[in-house]
Amino acid sequence: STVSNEPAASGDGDAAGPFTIGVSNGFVGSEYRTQMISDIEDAASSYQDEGLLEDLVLENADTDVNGQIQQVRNLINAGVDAIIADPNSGSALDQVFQEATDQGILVFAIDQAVTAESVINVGIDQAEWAATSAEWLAEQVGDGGQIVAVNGISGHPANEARYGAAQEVFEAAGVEVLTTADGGWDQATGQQQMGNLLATYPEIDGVWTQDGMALGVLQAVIAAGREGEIVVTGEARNGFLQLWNEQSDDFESIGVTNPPGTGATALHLAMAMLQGQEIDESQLVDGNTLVLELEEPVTNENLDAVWSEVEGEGESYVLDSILSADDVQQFLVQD
Amino acid sequence: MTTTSPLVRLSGVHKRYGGVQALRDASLTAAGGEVHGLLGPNGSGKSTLGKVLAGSVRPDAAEIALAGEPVRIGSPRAAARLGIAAVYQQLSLVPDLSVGHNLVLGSEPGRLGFLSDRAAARRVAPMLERLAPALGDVRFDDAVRDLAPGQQQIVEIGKALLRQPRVLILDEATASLHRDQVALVFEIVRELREGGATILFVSHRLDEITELCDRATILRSGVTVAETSVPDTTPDEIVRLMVGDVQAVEREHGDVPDGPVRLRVRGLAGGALRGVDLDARGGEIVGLGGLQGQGQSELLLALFGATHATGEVEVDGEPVRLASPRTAASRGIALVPGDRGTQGTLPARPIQENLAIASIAGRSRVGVLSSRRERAAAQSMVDALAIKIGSLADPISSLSGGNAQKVVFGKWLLTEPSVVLLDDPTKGVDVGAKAEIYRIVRSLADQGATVIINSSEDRELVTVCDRVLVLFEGAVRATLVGDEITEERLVQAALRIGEGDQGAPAGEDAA
Amino acid sequence: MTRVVAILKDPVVVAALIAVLLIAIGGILRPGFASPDQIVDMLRVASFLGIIAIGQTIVVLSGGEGIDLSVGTVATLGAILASRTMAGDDALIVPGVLLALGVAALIGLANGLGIVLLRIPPFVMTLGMLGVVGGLILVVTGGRADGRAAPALVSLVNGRDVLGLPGILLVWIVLGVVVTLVLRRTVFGARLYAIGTSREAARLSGVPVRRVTVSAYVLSSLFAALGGIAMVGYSQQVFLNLADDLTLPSIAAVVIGGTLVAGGVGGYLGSAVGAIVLTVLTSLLTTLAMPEWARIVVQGVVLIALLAVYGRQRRLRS
Amino acid sequence: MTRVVAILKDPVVVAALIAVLLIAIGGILRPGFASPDQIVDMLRVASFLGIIAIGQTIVVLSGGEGIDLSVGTVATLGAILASRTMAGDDALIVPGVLLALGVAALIGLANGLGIVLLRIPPFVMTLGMLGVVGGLILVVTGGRADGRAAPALVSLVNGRDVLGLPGILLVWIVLGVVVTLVLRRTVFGARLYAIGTSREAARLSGVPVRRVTVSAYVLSSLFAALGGIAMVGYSQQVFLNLADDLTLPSIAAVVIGGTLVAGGVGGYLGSAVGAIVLTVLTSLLTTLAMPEWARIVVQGVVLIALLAVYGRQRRLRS
Ligand SMILES: Nc1ncnc2c1ncn2[C@@H]1O[C@H](COP(=O)(O)OP(=O)(O)OP(=O)(O)O)[C@@H](O)[C@H]1O
Ligand SMILES: Nc1ncnc2c1ncn2[C@@H]1O[C@H](COP(=O)(O)OP(=O)(O)OP(=O)(O)O)[C@@H](O)[C@H]1O
Ligand SMILES: [Mg+2]
Ligand SMILES: [Mg+2]
Repeated sequence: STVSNEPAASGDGDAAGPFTIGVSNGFVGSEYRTQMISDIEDAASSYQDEGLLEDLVLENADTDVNGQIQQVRNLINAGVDAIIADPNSGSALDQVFQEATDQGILVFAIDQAVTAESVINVGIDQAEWAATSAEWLAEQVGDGGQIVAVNGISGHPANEARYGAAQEVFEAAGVEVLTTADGGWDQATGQQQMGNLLATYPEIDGVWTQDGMALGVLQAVIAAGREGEIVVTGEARNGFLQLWNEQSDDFESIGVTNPPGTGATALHLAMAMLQGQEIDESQLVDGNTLVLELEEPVTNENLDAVWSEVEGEGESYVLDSILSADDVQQFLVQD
Repeated sequence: MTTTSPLVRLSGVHKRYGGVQALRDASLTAAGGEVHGLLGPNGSGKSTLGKVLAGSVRPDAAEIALAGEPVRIGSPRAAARLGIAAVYQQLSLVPDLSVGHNLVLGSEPGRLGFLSDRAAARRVAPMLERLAPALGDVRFDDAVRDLAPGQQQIVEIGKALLRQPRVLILDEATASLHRDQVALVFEIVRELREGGATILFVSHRLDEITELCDRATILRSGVTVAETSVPDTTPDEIVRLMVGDVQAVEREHGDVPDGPVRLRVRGLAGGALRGVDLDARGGEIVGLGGLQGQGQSELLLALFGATHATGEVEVDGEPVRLASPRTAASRGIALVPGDRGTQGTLPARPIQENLAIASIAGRSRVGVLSSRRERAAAQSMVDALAIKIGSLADPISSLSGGNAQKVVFGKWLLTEPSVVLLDDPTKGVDVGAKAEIYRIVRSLADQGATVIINSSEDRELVTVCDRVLVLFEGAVRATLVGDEITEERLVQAALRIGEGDQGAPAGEDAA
Repeated sequence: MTRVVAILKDPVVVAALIAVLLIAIGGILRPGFASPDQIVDMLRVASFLGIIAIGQTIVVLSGGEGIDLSVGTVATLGAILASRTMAGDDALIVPGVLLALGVAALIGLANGLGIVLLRIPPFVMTLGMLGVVGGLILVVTGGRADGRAAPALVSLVNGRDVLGLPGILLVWIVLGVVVTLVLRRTVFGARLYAIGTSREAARLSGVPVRRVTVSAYVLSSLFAALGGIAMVGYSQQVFLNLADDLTLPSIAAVVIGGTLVAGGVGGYLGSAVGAIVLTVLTSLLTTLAMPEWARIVVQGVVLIALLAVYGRQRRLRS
Repeated sequence: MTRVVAILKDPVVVAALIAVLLIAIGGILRPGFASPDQIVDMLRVASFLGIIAIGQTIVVLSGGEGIDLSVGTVATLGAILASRTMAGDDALIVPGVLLALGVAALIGLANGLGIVLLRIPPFVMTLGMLGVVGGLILVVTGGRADGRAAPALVSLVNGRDVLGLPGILLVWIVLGVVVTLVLRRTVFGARLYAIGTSREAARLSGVPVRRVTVSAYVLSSLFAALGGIAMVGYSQQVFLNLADDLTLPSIAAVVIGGTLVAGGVGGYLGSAVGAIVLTVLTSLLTTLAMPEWARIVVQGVVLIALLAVYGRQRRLRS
């Protein structure tokens, strides 16, 4: 078993359970994270019903890196068997993660990959995610097309990874990026920035943007009455899908899913591994990263079908994807 | 007095503040070993001229020579290096620092940037000892904040003296001092004069000027209008040089009014107050006498609800809650506070607002003001009190002390008060304005108001009061009525009580 | 001549000139920036900040180290409460707005009482309140702010129904005029300036210092909530940190507008112009193609330069 | 008896008691919270904030609405410069630290000169500087902060080599003692308090007000950079917003420690205790299992309550 020296708290023998799983999340001010946590809770409750999971310990707070280190220490002290963390930094938490794995605790990082080798990163490839919408946009505007990009926060690792990948796509496709603006991953700021860009770059054919800013950008484009001529990359979130759905049929966009359910997927993995299964090392990229496949993006092709399915959820609902306990078997060594 | 070559010569001094020409071609020449009076009405530029010499105001133009050497004085630090020290009208003490640290502030003794308390104490000790008669038992480590205003003023003077100046500027340094404290200051000034220093002395107290000064320069509207030898000039002439013809206010006692008691106080205690009883009738001007700091100011503040106090207060037979100045004001009580700068005026606000603020609610309709009515109300006070202003929209900070004080009066007159509390109302006010303020006080009483007045000047009490209550340690210990009120009797009464003689010095006992 | 010079020294005039200058520069560098549509758009965006800055102006004028660091979150909370209540339905606008204003008033009351009764410095009181309101937002939303602005609100902000201008601009102008009148022509205004200049002198003039102070903080929260509601009309959907970032800009707008940080001197017109300057500056920097770091640096430098101009004037005047 | 009461009224003592109380509560609710290891850990974390709060204390004491909103980013910049220079090599610690301090001193100098020469209010000057430094960080790093703390720095912070305690605690204590001596026993200290209480009185007494003010801002940036360097010893790798969030806590620590926001009254001991209280409070709330909203609310309420205690005392004393 990978779990060799199980903490005394979870008791009776090898691979038996019930287990305790800890979650560390260092940012609560977003709908995305809220959905991520509730996905994990939903997944956990079925294990709890089966008696396999004793407790799910949530360390969920707005905090900085130091605070998150504290969170992880708390989880270690609470005697958890596995930790699922959405880390605030790709490297600054390595040491405390190492402490955890040294004690035989399984650690999974979701949403943001970390460099600690003993941690298993689970998630989609952010570069691939960005490239998917960038490729779609490049195809729409064609060679020589002119676009602007509304980014998150310059210098932020997630933004650099995503925009870097998108930039490569645009270069290869001969698409010209006229300028970029920071929207701070904030819908209203994205809307304001797009308004400014529309006035001063009348020649643009398209906009590449990410996450919640897509809705703001689209609203600005609609407000300028140019939704027929400017192509906007979208977002797989209900708020955006609704506005998209309200547009005429020749309006096109794309929404690539960045599933908050990755945490729940990690939980299924954790439960399987705690019960004695081992991860299939050959599937790990860079030694410790498990790359989840992207879902089929939302496009005009499948918009109606997708929308009818998720319409009932709230506006902040993000299209999701959770691998089931059976699905995660593909990453595990099968005897 | 020896005559030497002029130690200080200022000429062609110009200074403009916004629209106000504070000094225009002012000049002053003073010799070493001379006490030189700098005289003039409020706002005539005395302080400004002093500040130019002390480096704290940069003139628009000026020629300054010290002992014949032309100098530029760019900052107080530069002035200090040239041996010029100043006591300003506004205290320049840091309340939270100790007396010792204040005394050496700006010229701290020490090595490599480290303070040496021992060196400082050594430097300060003789000064504290010298000042002890006026300062009392004040130690190096006492916080300045805990000292009485007069003591603070003495410390301020000590701070200037410590620099062993060859030019010392005393700008109304005696305004908040009592006679014994003034005596000590004069003694020290005379010693400095013997040592060859020049002392520039600014005061609105005529007796001080005639007693101390050798020569005097007189300013009016920023212009030097005269230079005169003080011993050779009569006081009346000095006044005339300063303010033109002022009709001196004669002492006039109204007949002791016999109406009903308007203000009745029983057992007022709290802070320095230890049970004050007092009765005052409408139309009566009651003075508060005694040594300084016996609770006179506290009594006025307490009656106005501005400090915590217990006891019974009735106005016209109705009890008053001592809750806040607001409740006091709503019962027709008004206070002209002792510190005009921090308590009386809203410096950056226009004169009109300063006049209006206490009575504003009464002129409003559902909280909305009529600009016409506001202007009219303010203008009525400017006219009634003959306040000299440029425009009602100018900030009150542009007014001279006397005029600012009249604005504070006007603010309360607009509320038509029935009880008027005055705390040192003519401090720093020139002779002319002082006379006008006495007339205002008298006419208030004539219109039926009760006036309670505290003053640092005994002559003021003699001039305006119908009755004086002598306070000691927070209680009324003696009363002087009518012709009993003379400067001698006031001093006697204060001192005899201070020495423990509890017997009534004269007149009736306090109620 | 001197009158012209005097007018040119008025901080409000300086700020307004700077706004015009920025637009002109933008227009030269990027045709389209000075187009009427873009200007209307910038004014629209400035109005949210401008409305929030009304309350901030009042609080700063009230003196006593007055500042309200909670306006951003209160605006967000107001937007969330209003938009969840109206849920895209015009009929529910009024209850939504009233609910938001009611809750905001309570928050402002708590700020004011903490400051006058418990004597907590405003900086810390409103900073603590920022935390408390942040918590409240999570309670109210459960971490998901699903709310939709009613169509009438959206068209008030995004439409151009009033003489070709967005209705929100009219609302802003009306609020600005009313506030200026309140400051200049009411008992409350006179007392606000009085306590801002000298609490002690005001108290001794019979001004109810505490009541006026508390009112200032209540008004601050109310205008913050109004600003938040306007903002949700713009973004149409609410989200968890909609207006959080407007706190520092609201203070900057007040200072740029020439209101003295120490209190007692200034007015709203300046803050409104300040809000416009900040918005135009941000927009201009967005549209110029330059690296993000350069944008940040330029923004900082322009702000400092702007205030240096006033500093020089303060010196000339005193 | 009255002496005991007097001591119990000292804000520093109150804050220290609160810290102990919080630890005790934590120990009861969560055994392990009051363990020596955990306490050492909390002190370690408090030391970064505490070092940054040294400079903030000096600036607040200097009065004139003194505040430094740039300390967080300056700390981050210091950490980035130092760690990129040392790049994991002990031999390069000294150049790294010197570079960081040198740049920080220039930033502080710019702040100070802007405030005294251009008369920009400190709030706005340091806010603008925050933007400028943020831009600088992007320039320096090109968006990727890949510095590494040298091992000696890491063991200074994370090891427990000095009598079983982390070396950084010793550094903090030494800095705290030195700063307290500087405030109480040097000409600079006496003048700092003087200008903080009354600039005018100080100027008239011949205190070089501008020079002292500028020095205060330079010191603030220097200590911010030191705090940032300590922090990178803790996290070992630097990142772009390492210490940005420490600005408001540094101000809160100063205020909790009893230093008057208006300047001139207070000292560093209080700020140090304030930093500990804030850290312990955050740790305690992180440790206790409660919903996030409750945590935020409790934090806000405890802060306000804490300051209310002082408020009451200020009233009693004055
Ligand atoms: N800092 C200032 N700003 C604007 N005006 C000023 C300033 N200082 C003085 N003035 C104006 O300059 C003139 C001269 O003032 P100054 O203080 O020298 O008078 P003064 O003779 O000392 O009066 P007082 O007897 O009241 O002390 C006055 O009109 C005053 O209002
Ligand atoms: N900063 C200032 N701005 C405008 N006027 C000023 C300023 N400082 C002083 N003045 C004016 O200069 C004159 C002298 O000022 P100062 O306050 O020293 O004397 P004062 O009003 O007679 O007070 P006091 O009686 O307490 O000595 C006054 O008219 C005052 O209003
Ligand atoms: Mg004077
Ligand atoms: Mg005077």
